[in-house]
Amino acid sequence: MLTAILTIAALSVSFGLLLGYSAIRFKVEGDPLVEQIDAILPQTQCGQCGFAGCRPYAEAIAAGEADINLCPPGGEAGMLALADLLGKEPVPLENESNTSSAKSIAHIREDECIGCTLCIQACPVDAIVGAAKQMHTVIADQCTGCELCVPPCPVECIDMVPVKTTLSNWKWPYPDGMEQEPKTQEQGS
Amino acid sequence: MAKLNKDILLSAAILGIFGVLGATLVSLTWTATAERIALNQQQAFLRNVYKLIKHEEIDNELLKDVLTIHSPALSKDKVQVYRARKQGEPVAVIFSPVQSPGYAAPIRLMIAVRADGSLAGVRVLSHLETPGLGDKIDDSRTDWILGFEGKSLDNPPIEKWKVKKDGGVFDQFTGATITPRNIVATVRKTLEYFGQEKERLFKQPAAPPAEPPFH
Amino acid sequence: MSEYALILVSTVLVNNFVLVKFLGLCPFMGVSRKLETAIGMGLATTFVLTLSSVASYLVNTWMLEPLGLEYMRTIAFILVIAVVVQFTEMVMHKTSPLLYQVLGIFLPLITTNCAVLGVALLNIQEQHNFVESALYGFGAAVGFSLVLVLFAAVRERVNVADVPEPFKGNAIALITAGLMSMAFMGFSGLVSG
Amino acid sequence: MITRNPGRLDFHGGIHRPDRKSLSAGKFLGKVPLPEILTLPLQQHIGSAAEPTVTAGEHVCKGQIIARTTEYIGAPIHAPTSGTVLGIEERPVPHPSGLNAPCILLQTDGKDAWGELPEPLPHYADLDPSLLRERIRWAGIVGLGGAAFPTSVKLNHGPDRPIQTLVINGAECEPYITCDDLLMRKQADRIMEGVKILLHVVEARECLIGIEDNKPEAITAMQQAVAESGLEHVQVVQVASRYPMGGEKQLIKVLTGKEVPSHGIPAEIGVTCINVATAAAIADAIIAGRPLLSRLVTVTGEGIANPGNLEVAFGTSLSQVITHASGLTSLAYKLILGGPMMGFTLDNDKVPVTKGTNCLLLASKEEAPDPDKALPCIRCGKCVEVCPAQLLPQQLYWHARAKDLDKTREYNLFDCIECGCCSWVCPSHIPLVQYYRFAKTETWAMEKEKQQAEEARRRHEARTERLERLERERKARLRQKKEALEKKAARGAADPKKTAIEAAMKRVAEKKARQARENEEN
Amino acid sequence: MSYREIIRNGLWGNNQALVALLGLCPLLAVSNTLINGLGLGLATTLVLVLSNGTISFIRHWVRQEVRLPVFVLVIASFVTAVELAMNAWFHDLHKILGIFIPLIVTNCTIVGRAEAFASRNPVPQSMVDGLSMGAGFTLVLMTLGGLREFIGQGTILSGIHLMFGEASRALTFSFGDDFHGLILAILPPGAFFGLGLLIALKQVIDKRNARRASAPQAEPQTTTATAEG
Amino acid sequence: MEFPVHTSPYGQLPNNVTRLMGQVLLALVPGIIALVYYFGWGVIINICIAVATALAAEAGVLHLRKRPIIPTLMDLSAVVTAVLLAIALPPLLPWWMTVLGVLFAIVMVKHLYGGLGYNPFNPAMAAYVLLLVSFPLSMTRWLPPEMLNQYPLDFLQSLAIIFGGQFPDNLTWDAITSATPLDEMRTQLEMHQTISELSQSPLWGDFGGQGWEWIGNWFLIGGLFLLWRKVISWHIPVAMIAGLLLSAGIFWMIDPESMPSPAFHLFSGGMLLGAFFIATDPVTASTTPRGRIIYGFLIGVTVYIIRTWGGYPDAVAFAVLLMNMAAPTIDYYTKPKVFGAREDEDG
Ligand SMILES: Cc1cc2nc3c(=O)[nH]c(=O)nc-3n(C[C@H](O)[C@H](O)[C@H](O)COP(=O)(O)O)c2cc1C
Ligand SMILES: Cc1cc2nc3c(=O)[nH]c(=O)nc-3n(C[C@H](O)[C@H](O)[C@H](O)COP(=O)(O)O)c2cc1C
Ligand SMILES: Cc1cc2nc3c(=O)[nH]c(=O)nc-3n(C[C@H](O)[C@H](O)[C@H](O)COP(=O)(O)O)c2cc1C
Ligand SMILES: Cc1cc2nc3c(=O)[nH]c(=O)nc-3n(C[C@H](O)[C@H](O)[C@H](O)CO)c2cc1C
Ligand code: SF4
Ligand code: SF4
Ligand code: SF4
Ligand code: SF4
Ligand code: FES
Repeated sequence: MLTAILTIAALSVSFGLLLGYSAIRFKVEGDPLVEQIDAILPQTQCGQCGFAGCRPYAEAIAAGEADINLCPPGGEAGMLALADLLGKEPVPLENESNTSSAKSIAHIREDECIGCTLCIQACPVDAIVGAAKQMHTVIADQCTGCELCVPPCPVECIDMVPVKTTLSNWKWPYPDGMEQEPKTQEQGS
Repeated sequence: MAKLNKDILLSAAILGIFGVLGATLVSLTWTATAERIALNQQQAFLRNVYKLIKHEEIDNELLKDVLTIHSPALSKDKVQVYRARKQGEPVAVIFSPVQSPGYAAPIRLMIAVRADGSLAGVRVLSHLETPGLGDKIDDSRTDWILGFEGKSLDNPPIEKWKVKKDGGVFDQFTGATITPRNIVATVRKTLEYFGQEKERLFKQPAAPPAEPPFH
Repeated sequence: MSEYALILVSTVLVNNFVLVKFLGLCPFMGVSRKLETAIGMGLATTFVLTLSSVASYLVNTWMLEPLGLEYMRTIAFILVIAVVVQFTEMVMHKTSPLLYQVLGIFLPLITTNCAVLGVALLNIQEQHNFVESALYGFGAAVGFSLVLVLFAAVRERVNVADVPEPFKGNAIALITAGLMSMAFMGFSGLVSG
Repeated sequence: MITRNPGRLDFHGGIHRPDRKSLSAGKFLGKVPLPEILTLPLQQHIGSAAEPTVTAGEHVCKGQIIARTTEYIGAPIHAPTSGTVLGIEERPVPHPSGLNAPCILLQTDGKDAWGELPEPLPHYADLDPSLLRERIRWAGIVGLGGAAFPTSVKLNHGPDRPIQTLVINGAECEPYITCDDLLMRKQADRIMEGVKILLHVVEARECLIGIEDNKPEAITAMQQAVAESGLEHVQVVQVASRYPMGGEKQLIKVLTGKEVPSHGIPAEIGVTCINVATAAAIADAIIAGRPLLSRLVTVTGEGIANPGNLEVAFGTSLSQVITHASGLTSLAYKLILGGPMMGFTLDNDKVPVTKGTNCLLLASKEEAPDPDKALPCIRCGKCVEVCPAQLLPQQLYWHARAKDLDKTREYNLFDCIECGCCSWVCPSHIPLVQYYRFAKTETWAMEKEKQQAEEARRRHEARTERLERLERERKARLRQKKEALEKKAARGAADPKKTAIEAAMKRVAEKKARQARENEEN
Repeated sequence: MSYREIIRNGLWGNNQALVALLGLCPLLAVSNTLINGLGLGLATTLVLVLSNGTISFIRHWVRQEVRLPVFVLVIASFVTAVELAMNAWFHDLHKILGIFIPLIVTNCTIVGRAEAFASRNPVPQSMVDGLSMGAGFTLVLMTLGGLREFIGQGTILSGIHLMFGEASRALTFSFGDDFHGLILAILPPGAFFGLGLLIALKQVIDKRNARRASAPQAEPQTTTATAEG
Repeated sequence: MEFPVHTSPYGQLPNNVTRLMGQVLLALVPGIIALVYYFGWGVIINICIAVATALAAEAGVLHLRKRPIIPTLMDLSAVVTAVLLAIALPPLLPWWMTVLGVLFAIVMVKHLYGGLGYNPFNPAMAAYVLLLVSFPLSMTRWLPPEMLNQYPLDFLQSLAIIFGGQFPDNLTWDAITSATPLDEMRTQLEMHQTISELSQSPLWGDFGGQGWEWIGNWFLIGGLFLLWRKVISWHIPVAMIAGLLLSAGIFWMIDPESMPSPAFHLFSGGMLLGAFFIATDPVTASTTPRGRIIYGFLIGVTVYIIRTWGGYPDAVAFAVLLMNMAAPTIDYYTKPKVFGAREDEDG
């Protein structure tokens, strides 16, 4: 009986040594995963995911603290890309109602703008130009459509206008009325 | 560096401690159970044997009176030969396990032959034959295997030791001739072996293996 | 020589660990959603399985048997396996972070992947020598990887098929596995001779 | 010299589709009279839209530039006749989307008075190719074979990619279309003139003119023109009639045996491919100094009373073209712009003819039945057999259907030339090409979104950094001030802003919740 | 996490066999009869409770790098002890389950629960978790076993006497000897098909429950969304 | 004027699924006639049972899934599945086994994956294996071919056996059934008979078994018809036959006394039916040209391996299922080189 205990003890001690050593030898710093996740997020910085912007959300996902379905601007495509990267089951989006497919951008009715600069402070990507007491303009190309500038405006002169379809941004529609469109897999629960 | 070493030693210590605890638990249980387990296994084996040869017919310590033979004519692997005696007189030998080729995988048999060369009986220890076809050799499914009881090399005559389809006396199963054919052949070979080696089988001094392979 | 070939054929096809022996099913179901991941998992398992098959053979022959400690087999083997896996995990984490991320939760599961302990115990049961043990472990792992990769490719296709709602996901995957296992029954009886 | 298509050079796949060229072959119905108003879309070709150089009310002369672009890939637009600019408005344009786009509306004055034209360059052989390219660019010439890619750009292959072979595309493989055929029959000399200019511009050693063997008259005419020109290194090659023989890559493969690299252009293998009509237009621009103002258009199908080919000034509406071809028959069911393999349907005939318009197919219900309901792909592999790009159309479809854009790219989606062969043979009648078009535009959009996201990230990071810096500076200042001033003053300034933003965030959240509830209720 | 929730999770919500797809090997290998399933399920549950408890107890002392080896050591010790004990005192039961008992060591459920629950929660919760996960697992094993046994060989509760003694033999139901079952059911493919069908069944039930529950639950859901925003 | 819009190409498309499946059925006719000639009415009865069940099952599933029923039934794929399964079954199989097999094929193997086009496994062969594994006895009870049959059964007698298990006076299963040539071959070889001894048996014809070899020929004709109509491409049948002949040829040359000749293998069992009708099932086969060659070849080799050393006398069904399983992987690794592929890229 003693031999048994001693043998197993010897075995486990030597394995312990090995593992202890390799824990130090193969220590891993940093996490390249956050970068990859961040690259998938739409960078709208709208905070709808409940985090202070896209990067914090990416960090939370990497740490396994947040689910992958919280970003409405990223939509289903974004969620699927995350599921793909992380090898997880796709999950239906949390706030489906916000994922209107048509993208909008902010437009300031310039004659009504009083130049209070509140919208400039709200815009996470500096897409609004103008100085205090002067009318402000949204740079259409840089606006991500996050709507954060709309509520602060004291005179409510900011509208979200849908982006117009032109010959250059028109997309061929998904063929419809054909056979069944595949739906993304739902989780087993 | 000192810190590193400490970490390593700590890991080793933790694993070591649990190793000791686990090993202690198992060793204690082993000590407490080893004997009973051995006994259980022996009894299980003996129960099988007593189905073929009545308990009262034997008075020697069967499990000790055993030989290990290795005869390619009989079986690919080693076979244990248990010798049953009453008051020193040979009663029967039990070959176990004898391998017979099956349809899917080898079939392992226990074959008991009385001293007079007649069969005390045959049992299938394990097999992987097709359910519904070849598995009728199992005594829990049909009584086919009981048909060997009392048969010997003269009864039926040796050229009739075949399945009916091949001109013998033993039944086959519809659609599955291979399995019974092979078993009949194996039992016949065992009888032949016994016939040739009978003297030696009973005389040779016992040599029980260190760890009897019960089945 | 042909004996060794037989061991390989037997473990890879006839007695395929996953589909016939029911060993290693959890990673088989879990890591087969994407072909690339499946290949990674196959490689990892092949490595671990071969290594632990050999290691447990050594522990058994040089340590447990001389000391008469056969009843400690399970403990000793599982310890060896756990350490091999943990070691692989750490090395992989360092050298291939993405693979690690993907296989992350399954690496610990390789430890408890029945296939690994199964190989170790079956080696004893079948009384394999050193080379046979190594081959047996390797063959089992190749068989595992083979069906894993094939299964992953089939699953990728099934994933976008028009599967009825209740069967989406794991249910249809299991049925697919069932059909694969049915196909593998064709190999039965191949080796017993 | 007529050379038969040497058997060993062939392209993979393709289909034999019974052609209906006889409806319009060799029939020239003359010029469509100038209508009262011409509608000239600002975007008529691949590349960026042109900027108008005229304003409403301005009078313009025939051949005057009315819109131009500074972008490299682009071409100017000329007034096809003299008249007055009515304005620049959104009008329906010939595009599969059916969208409206900005067009210059030109009220014709019936005088058809030429404006000032650059001097003709009949001695082009002594001129530098770059000068000629400039003239071709000025003339607004784009590929008339279908893609409408600015020809001057194509001819500017760059010094590191010398051109050995000029391929002239007279294959015209689409069933029904016969405008190139007619041009070759009637104006082989003009085409040859263009070929000579092109040979000079690209400095090629040889020229191969590929014509499908279902156009014997065109072959004879071209062969005669070649013989008359006395050019030794120009050859007319008769190629088999198999769709899409006229595809640039396929024709080059058949004529030269070389494959245009995947994702590449012909110049990379020392070849340039120009359509016969483009060559003729080049001749006009150089020899006569005239810009591209009109083109030959095939009007055909069972739905038109008098099928044939017409010369049409750009901007003329399709309805006028139809009228000139004696109007519709009772069989007319679908209006297809382009051929039946690659064209697209329009829901009305109010759109103008543009540089890329080669055919107007008024198909009867039998010629263009409504599509059946598609069945699932049965993986029969017929599409693989016919795909001239040697793709796996069924896999592309499988992934496009699942909207897995990465996978479609892995299966070389962007090598698909949208020829439609796969859809044609598919027993399940799956609109395969539409799936590929969908996946392509979707990929482009995603690419653009990615760029925008990248830009947004950059800007957000810059902003965060700036705010942090400001905050640090403010704190530093605060600390300094604190020593001198009372605390109250400093705090007051900071808080309202913060509350404003917080309030904003809260309002957004509330709005969302409200929306969500509303959606729920609906 | 409340006990109620733990129990619900174990039996249904996060059922190891149907949802987490863990412990599949014994599940599929042993579910050829109901009794086999019951026997193995009970043994697994016992080990699961013991190991969850122990691991939860020691969770603060175990370092990351030796975590896994320690866990499996603990589990293997319990399994071996249980196996030896059963072999000694419940020999008949051990005989039918024989080879499956060492397999418990590598049942993914056990390490899975150790990692996912016991190493993060206090002892009582962990033991309850072990119990309910084990029970959930056992239920699936029995259902699958019963189903396969019935379809494959036309019996129910065959072999019950090995577990509950000769007296219970009467409980075995059989179609009779010449019943030809769908043998496939007791072969490996049958195990896969059976589990696949059970999972689909669970999804149907879940969906129905969700539909029934969705009406009254709509309100609270939107309020949580607001709170998060 | 308003015109309807949709995308190119425009015109009457030359192919459709119904026609494709119809041609497969047509191509099966010669083989079926031969089967009926040699094995009697049971074949026809099986086909009827199977087709009826298949249509009913498909309609049932579609109804449950709330999908249009008639258009899907019209594609005839279920009929092809049913017929192929039926002609692979022994002629006097009890009716409920046929029904069970067809239900399995249509419901489990086809519609659980979404129906036509989505199933990774060949429904008919999966069902065949299900039945073979579950009812080995019934599934190995073949009738002797016509010329050897002492008790030819008429239509009603066949019907009575299939539906009621009732035999005409004083006949039993053992009297009217016999092993198939492949089965016989296996059994005899196992008893160390030589091929030349074996070929004395009345079961033997010129290359394969009596009758069987002719049925193979008729299926071959149907297969050539399919090739001619371009319903199937040559790759799979040719590669599959090549795989079988090559492996059989090698071993036959080594040991002609215990290894049957390649011709025997080719004309026995389901080989020719399999090569032209089963391995070519477009849905479950490999789709790339190179992939099809590999796929077919491996089926051929697998058939030989299982027939020679495995546990089953005929192996077409298993080999097809095994390769169905491998087809997606084969496809993945055999993407063709695209037009103009550059040297440094792989297709
Ligand atoms: C799936 C399958 C399983 C079989 N299993 C067995 C078996 O377990 N034992 C056996 O003797 N024959 C088995 N056979 C039958 C043999 O192939 C062979 O037909 C038979 O043994 C010859 O017997 P017969 O002469 O009575 O037809 C099986 C056949 C098949 C198709
Ligand atoms: C985006 C784009 C860029 C191109 N760039 C060049 C170029 O730089 N040089 C050139 O000779 N042709 C260029 N081409 C022209 C193509 O090679 C080709 O001739 C043209 O697209 C028409 O071909 P198709 O009608 O066969 O599609 C370009 C085409 C496209 C669509
Ligand atoms: C499928 C397909 C078919 C084509 N058929 C023709 C054709 O028949 N004749 C032709 O001139 N161009 C055809 N084209 C366009 C040519 O690829 C190529 O763009 C053109 O010949 C280049 O000349 P261009 O720039 O002068 O138009 C086809 C393109 C595709 C993709
Ligand atoms: C050439 C050809 C061969 C076919 N072979 C089979 C077959 O072997 N088994 C089968 O179930 N269906 C077969 N089908 C029918 C159909 O493809 C099959 O039912 C699908 O697998 C169902 O999705 C075949 C169809 C064609 C066109
Ligand atoms: S919801 Fe999406 S876009 Fe908005 S901040 Fe979060 S990750 Fe960025
Ligand atoms: S302008 Fe308004 S909507 Fe656009 S990015 Fe800035 S805050 Fe968002
Ligand atoms: S449309 Fe694209 S995929 Fe289809 S045949 Fe043409 S090139 Fe190939
Ligand atoms: S032709 Fe149609 S059905 Fe056939 S493989 Fe291609 S896409 Fe699928
Ligand atoms: S791998 Fe999970 S129980 Fe076997």
